[in-house]
Amino acid sequence: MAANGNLIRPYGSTPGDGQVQVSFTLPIKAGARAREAAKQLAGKMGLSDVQVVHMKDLHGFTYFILYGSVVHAVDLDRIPQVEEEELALSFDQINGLIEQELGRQIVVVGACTGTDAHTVGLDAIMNMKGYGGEYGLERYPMFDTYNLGSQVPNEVLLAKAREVGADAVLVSQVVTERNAHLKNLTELIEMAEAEGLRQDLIIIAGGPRIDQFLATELGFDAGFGPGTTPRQVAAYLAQEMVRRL
Amino acid sequence: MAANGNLIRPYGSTPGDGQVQVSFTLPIKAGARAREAAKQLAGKMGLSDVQVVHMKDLHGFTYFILYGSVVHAVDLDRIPQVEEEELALSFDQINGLIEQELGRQIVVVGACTGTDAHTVGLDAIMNMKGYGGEYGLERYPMFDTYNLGSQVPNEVLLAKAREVGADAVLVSQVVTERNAHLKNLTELIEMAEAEGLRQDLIIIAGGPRIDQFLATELGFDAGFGPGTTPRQVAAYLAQEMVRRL
Amino acid sequence: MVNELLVLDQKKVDQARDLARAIAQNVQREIELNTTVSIERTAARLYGIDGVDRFGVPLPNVVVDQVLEAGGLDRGISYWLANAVVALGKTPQAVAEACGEGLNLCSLPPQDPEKWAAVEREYVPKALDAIFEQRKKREAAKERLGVGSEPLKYVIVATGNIFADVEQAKTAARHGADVIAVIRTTGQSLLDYVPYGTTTEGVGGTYATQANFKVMRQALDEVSEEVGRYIQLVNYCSGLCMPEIAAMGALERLDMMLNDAMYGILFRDINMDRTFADQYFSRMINAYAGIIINTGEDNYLTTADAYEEAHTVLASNFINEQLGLAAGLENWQLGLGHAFEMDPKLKNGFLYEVAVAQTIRQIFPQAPLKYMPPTKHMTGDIFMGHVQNAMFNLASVITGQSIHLLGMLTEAIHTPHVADRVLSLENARYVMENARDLGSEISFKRDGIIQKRSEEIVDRVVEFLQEIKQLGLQGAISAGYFADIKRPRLGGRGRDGVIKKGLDYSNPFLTELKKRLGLGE
Amino acid sequence: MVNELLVLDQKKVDQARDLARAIAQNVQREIELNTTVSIERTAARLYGIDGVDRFGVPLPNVVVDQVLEAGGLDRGISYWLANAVVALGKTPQAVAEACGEGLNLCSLPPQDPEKWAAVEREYVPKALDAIFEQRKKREAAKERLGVGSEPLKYVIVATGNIFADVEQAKTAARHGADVIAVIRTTGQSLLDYVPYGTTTEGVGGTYATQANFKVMRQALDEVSEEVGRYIQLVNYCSGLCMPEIAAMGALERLDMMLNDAMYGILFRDINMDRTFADQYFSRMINAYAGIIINTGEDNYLTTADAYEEAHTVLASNFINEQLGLAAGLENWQLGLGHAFEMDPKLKNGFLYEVAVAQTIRQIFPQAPLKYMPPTKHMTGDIFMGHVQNAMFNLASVITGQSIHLLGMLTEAIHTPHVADRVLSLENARYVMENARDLGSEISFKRDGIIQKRSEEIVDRVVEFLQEIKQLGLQGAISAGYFADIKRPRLGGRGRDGVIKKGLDYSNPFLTELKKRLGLGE
Ligand code: B12
Ligand code: B12
Ligand SMILES: Cc1ncc(COP(=O)(O)O)c(C=O)c1O
Ligand SMILES: Cc1ncc(COP(=O)(O)O)c(C=O)c1O
Repeated sequence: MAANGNLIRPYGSTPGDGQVQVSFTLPIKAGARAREAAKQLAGKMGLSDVQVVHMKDLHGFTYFILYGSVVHAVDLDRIPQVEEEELALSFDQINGLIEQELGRQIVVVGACTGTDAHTVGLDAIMNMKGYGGEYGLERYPMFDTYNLGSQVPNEVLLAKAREVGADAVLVSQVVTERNAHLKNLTELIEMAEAEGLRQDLIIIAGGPRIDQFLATELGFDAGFGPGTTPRQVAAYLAQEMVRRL
Repeated sequence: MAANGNLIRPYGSTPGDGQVQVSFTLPIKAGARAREAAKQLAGKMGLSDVQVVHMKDLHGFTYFILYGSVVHAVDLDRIPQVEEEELALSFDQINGLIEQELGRQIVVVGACTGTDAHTVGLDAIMNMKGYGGEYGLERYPMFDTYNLGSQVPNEVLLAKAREVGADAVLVSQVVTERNAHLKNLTELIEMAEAEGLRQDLIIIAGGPRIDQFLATELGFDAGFGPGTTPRQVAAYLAQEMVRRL
Repeated sequence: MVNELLVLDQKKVDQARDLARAIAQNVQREIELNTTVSIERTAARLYGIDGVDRFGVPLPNVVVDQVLEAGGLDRGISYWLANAVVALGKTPQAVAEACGEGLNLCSLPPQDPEKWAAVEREYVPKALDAIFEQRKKREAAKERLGVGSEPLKYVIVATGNIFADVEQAKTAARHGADVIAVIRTTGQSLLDYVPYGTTTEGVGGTYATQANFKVMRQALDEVSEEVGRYIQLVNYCSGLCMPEIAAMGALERLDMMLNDAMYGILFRDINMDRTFADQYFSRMINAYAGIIINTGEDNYLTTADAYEEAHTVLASNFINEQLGLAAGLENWQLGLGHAFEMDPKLKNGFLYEVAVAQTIRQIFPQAPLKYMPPTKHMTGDIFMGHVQNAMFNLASVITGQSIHLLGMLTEAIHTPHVADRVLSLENARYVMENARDLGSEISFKRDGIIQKRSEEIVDRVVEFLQEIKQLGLQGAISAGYFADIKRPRLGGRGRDGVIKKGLDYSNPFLTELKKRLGLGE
Repeated sequence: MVNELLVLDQKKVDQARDLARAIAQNVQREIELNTTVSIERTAARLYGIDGVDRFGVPLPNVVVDQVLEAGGLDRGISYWLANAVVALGKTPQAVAEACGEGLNLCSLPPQDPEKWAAVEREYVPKALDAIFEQRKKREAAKERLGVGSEPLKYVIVATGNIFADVEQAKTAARHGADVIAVIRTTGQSLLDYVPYGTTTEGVGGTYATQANFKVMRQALDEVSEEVGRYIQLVNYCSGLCMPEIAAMGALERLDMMLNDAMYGILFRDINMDRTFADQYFSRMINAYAGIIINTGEDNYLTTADAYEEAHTVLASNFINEQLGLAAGLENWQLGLGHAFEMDPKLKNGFLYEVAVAQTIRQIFPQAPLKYMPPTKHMTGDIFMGHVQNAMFNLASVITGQSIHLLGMLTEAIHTPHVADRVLSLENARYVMENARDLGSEISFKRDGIIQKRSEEIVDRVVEFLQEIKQLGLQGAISAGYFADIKRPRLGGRGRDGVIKKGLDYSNPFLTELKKRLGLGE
């Protein structure tokens, strides 16, 4: 796909053509200069052969859509290998694994922290009903679950974890405006460390803008993004618990 | 809008927030590493706070949609001033101006050059019927027009211009795949220069991917993009002819 | 006006409406027993009390809290204020400011009843007249400029900064928006006070304050002139301060208010007695101010499945209608809500959706129905999202909805960027103009999927309302009848702000509103 | 199968069809008088002649051109080839190769008529049997795997490089495409020869060559197995080499062909006698190969207005139908074309569009109608474009179209990128599944906009066909009846490739095809 072994570039029509689509609004009224400003910005982003395909005046602002060929490439060798996905274990296999290897339930406490009131995602993972046709953790005989619901302060979550002797803490963060999620997540890890709880807990985060890289960077054990199924989380927790034996 | 006088940055929700939307396809299968690759590419484009909001597996390729805040800004002072638009003259004013100042018709020859067969745009400018509710040049008493139609070689166009003693040459280029338009346009100017015709002619180009900056860079007198009306072209030609008196 | 695309069994519709009326009457009886801190703060505001004390506490809270603490609130704040006005010879505002400095209303000696009654007779009509002035002003502006054609294009602004909101709102209006809603910052609904002044910090929305209302209304008045269309302004008359916001909105000439009889109970875990009392008084104010309310049934479908739970939306519409009418709202003010939340993967989902939207349309022919866009099934695929919104736009124009909240292609990503809104407006304009008269062109087969689905929902709603009537609305809510959420009668936030009215309780604003609205005692 | 949403005046429809039949018969009479260089090259190809000479000239051109030059083509190439086969004792391919080296067919002595007739009797059935083999193979594969449900999702690939096209086509199939069209490079239609071998350089499309056909068919056969759906392949049986491409496509098992009786005349300025003759023979081949043709009426609307000129599309459909039937095509092979090109700014444009699409659907109930997407009104606003395509998808599913060429959001920008196609496929899947049975749910009001518009078009088409019949089709085309373009009878490209048949003319392939197709002399 790319001349140089592990360098990859975007692909539209022919390998390595670098085609990307970009849109943005600039605070300038539409016209020839505005179009040129958009092209220059695109140039700074590394686009060549820039085509401004749409320019719409928004009264003092201008909205642009453009296409171009980006000069940058990404070196796949510089992207750390991650376990792309846990071994796909079934409901029964997961319960079996826990029973055999741990011989007891895994205790998990979950919450939407800070001011976040979006419980649907966490409920999808934790509650009976589950998600995408798969049962939630609550339904697994080998999980003991506590779902604290919405707008839970980090300290309350950690206190509950301590109270019930949790093995794992599950945090959901959906609101990302003004980086609310980063603040809440960072605070949690700092608190857990300060309270000396960090190493005894598997702490994982989930939400539409969370991923493995972001989560580990913030000090979490794992991160789960959009479309996560409860079984993926259950499989991860079971295997991570076994790894930690 | 921007801290520094003439620097502007994209705007989504709050001034200067730098928000841009980007989409592209990478030749790698979807997953955590692919997402990270997309983020890194966005990083190289100058995006910070990158959110990969959509990742779709295309079997070996992955399509991404992402948002981020671009660090680049554009300095408006570095964008040459262009006459944003000719004085908006009416049909009658244009004819009047030509009659008064030149005292004769302006002779124009137009063509879709090279292998381009997209005549609709040129017809919109040149033919009676016109475009967007405005008459085409043919309808102006003070224009004498020759529309050579589609797939006209550059030499044929120039020969005709010489034959009829044209004041202006109008070229349309719609197909841009493999930069076909750039080749055709460059060739035309080179030929006109070689034949010593260049300075006696107003040579203008039009088409969906043409603009003033590109056209002048290629050695044209002006360039007209999407949505151009015949009256804009007529006004330009009339005024440019007067300027050249 | 309304196209009769479906054949409805009018007997069943009447039956459902009768059931809802009975349900509402039962609730209404209990409403009359209580007042709340927010109702009393509203009275204080209507006396003209505004501003904050030196700790930043809003003066309406200052006066009401001290009376509550002193155990005097069961008489109503009006008495205490009027009494103080007489005792101190000051305006209510000056009295409140004094309270901010330490004055305690309950420690003032009781004055001649004639005198404080006279104070009430002075201030109450003045406040209500001011509200009515705004109503007349709105009506004149609407008359003069028009309001756009239905479905009205309604967009939200939510930058967190009122001044940035203004820019976004103006741009939207210039590109075809008819209605602008300023979304509230995360969690404001749970504050038991209304913040003061203009604000620039909010997450996911902007504080609802009277100053912000004024800033935005003025900006929209300007842009209304510019675009030649009266641009309507919306905010949230919801949460713990529901009636106060009604008063603020009435005074600042808001045009619509999110205002639901049950939303706070279900989705914000606010105590039900509190909510029922608050919604009643707030709706009287909205009614008198000529404001159109928007009910919140769309919220049921953000957690529940739109196909399975369609009948709960309709049932709630019936209940909101009856509680609204009981508070003096007229049919043209009842922006009953529903939403296009059908799973896009469902085969024939569009047909099922049209069935519900059209059923609601025909059942409430005079109501300015508010139709909410896809949200739950929107993903980061903005291209697909834009198409989902197109189908929503189409459903809306076919079924003749009134207030159409535009879906944003970036729904799953961020509160709208300036261009998102314009893209959505263009989407709506294209689809709605392109299929403008489709609804009057077609009819549905008598034995078809759409007609059958409609019949099924009407049947289910009758059953459902029967059960609710049996349990009482409070009982049904406790039992999880709506949105799968159980809210016990005695639970929920703001319960200590509910006060049983004393025998000497009076709220002259409420009394006067009843009179002016023609509501019997 | 077809929903009768409209009430058509069957008498008028019959009248239009009768007029078209008469028009076609007049053309047909003239067709029989001529042969063309491309028809003769096709005969050469069916003899198995392929490859190029050392100057790169395709051998079918080599043999035909030399006979043309020698003035012998009015006898038909078959005679000359068969004669040479007998004279030299070589295969036709070896004969052609020898021609490439300098041999002149016309200089060979005439052989015993019995002998060269025997050569024809050997090669002609062999070629046609090979075509029929492919047809059976296709039918078996369709039977075994199915072909997807209508409207079939048809996408184009156009990278210019056949190997890149293969990647793009496979990805499309894996994401729901049922039909893949490989677009031809700019200007190939005006080449009077078919390029040879696999190719990787093309602008806006990929050369149509037999080798490219084979590469793509094989790739699609593989992916058909993978996705469990027989993926159909399309190319252009159009331009100066129309019948040759028919032969190539038949042999390489293409499944559909763009193939129109008038497109080349109008849009490529090809001489009309040339085109009429070529289309006849090419269609016989397509007919026998079981290939579905796609006619090109959509092209009228890229220059003319879709509202004003709707009746010309329908008129052309009628004419294409009759000329198609005359060439042995069956109704299920007539993929008559039309397009969603209504100006998006037109109020109720969707209603007018549905009126036309449904009218055509009901008039040609057995034809696998090909519905083309918005192109002309697509702009660089890819978001709006995606919505225009959504409305097109909806119109298609409501009116039960058969072959649905997916619109691309980037139509105004570039030939589709790999992701564009997937976005479009997802758009179509969502809209079509979501409104799957809408067409069988609704009916149109008798006095409504849609019904009236349909009646207007049928009326106009009858008038229009009457005028055309008067003028003769050739006269009407000369007079600018279609697409506002005037093409004089004696003008246009490729006219010197039209040869009046001599008295001793024979084309045994055509004769045998007539027999096998059951077409009377
Ligand atoms: C439903 C909804 C609501 C409902 C929430 C109901 C409820 N009980 O949850 C209501 C109506 C109450 C609501 C309110 C608000 N919302 Co809201 N809401 C949404 C909506 C439409 C869908 C969210 C959802 O349910 N997704 C479905 C679930 C299943 O997906 P998910 O959360 O991604 O979860 C999956 C994964 O991420 C993962 N996951 C998630 N959590 C976890 C945790 C763990 C441990 C693991 C392992 C995995 C995991 O697994 C899940 C299953 O795959 C989104 C828009 C959208 N389409 O995404 C806006 C959205 C999230 N809301 C938004 C906003 C701004 C608000 C408000 C602040 C608006 C306001 N000013 O009033 C309020 C306030 C709420 C608050 N205090 O937080 C914004 C957030 C913007 C941003 N980027 O910050 C969005 C994006 C809408 C928008 N464009 O403005 N909202
Ligand atoms: C109509 C059309 C056709 C028609 C053309 C009919 C005709 N007589 O013109 C037909 C069907 C024949 C056709 C064929 C092809 N087309 Co075409 N076609 C289009 C389409 C749908 C619309 C173009 C159009 O008419 N626009 C309307 C006019 C009014 O706009 P305009 O050209 O921009 O003109 C305005 C301005 O630009 C300006 N202007 C233009 N010229 C000039 C000149 C002067 C002097 C001035 C002052 C101003 C000016 O003023 C005009 C009025 O405002 C576009 C897609 C699209 N929606 O844009 C594809 C498109 C242009 N075609 C395309 C292609 C690839 C082809 C083919 C090569 C496909 C094929 N392989 O067969 C062929 C070959 C044609 C050839 N040899 O050039 C591609 C080009 C891709 C690219 N970027 O290179 C496009 C973008 C479609 C696509 N996405 O694949 N096409
Ligand atoms: C009636 C009503 N009130 C309030 C809200 C949300 O606002 P808040 O979070 O401020 O209660 C909604 C949301 O849709 C609503 O429908
Ligand atoms: C019947 C037919 N042939 C051919 C073409 C275009 O191809 P070309 O430019 O190769 O003639 C079209 C285009 O839509 C068509 O409809």
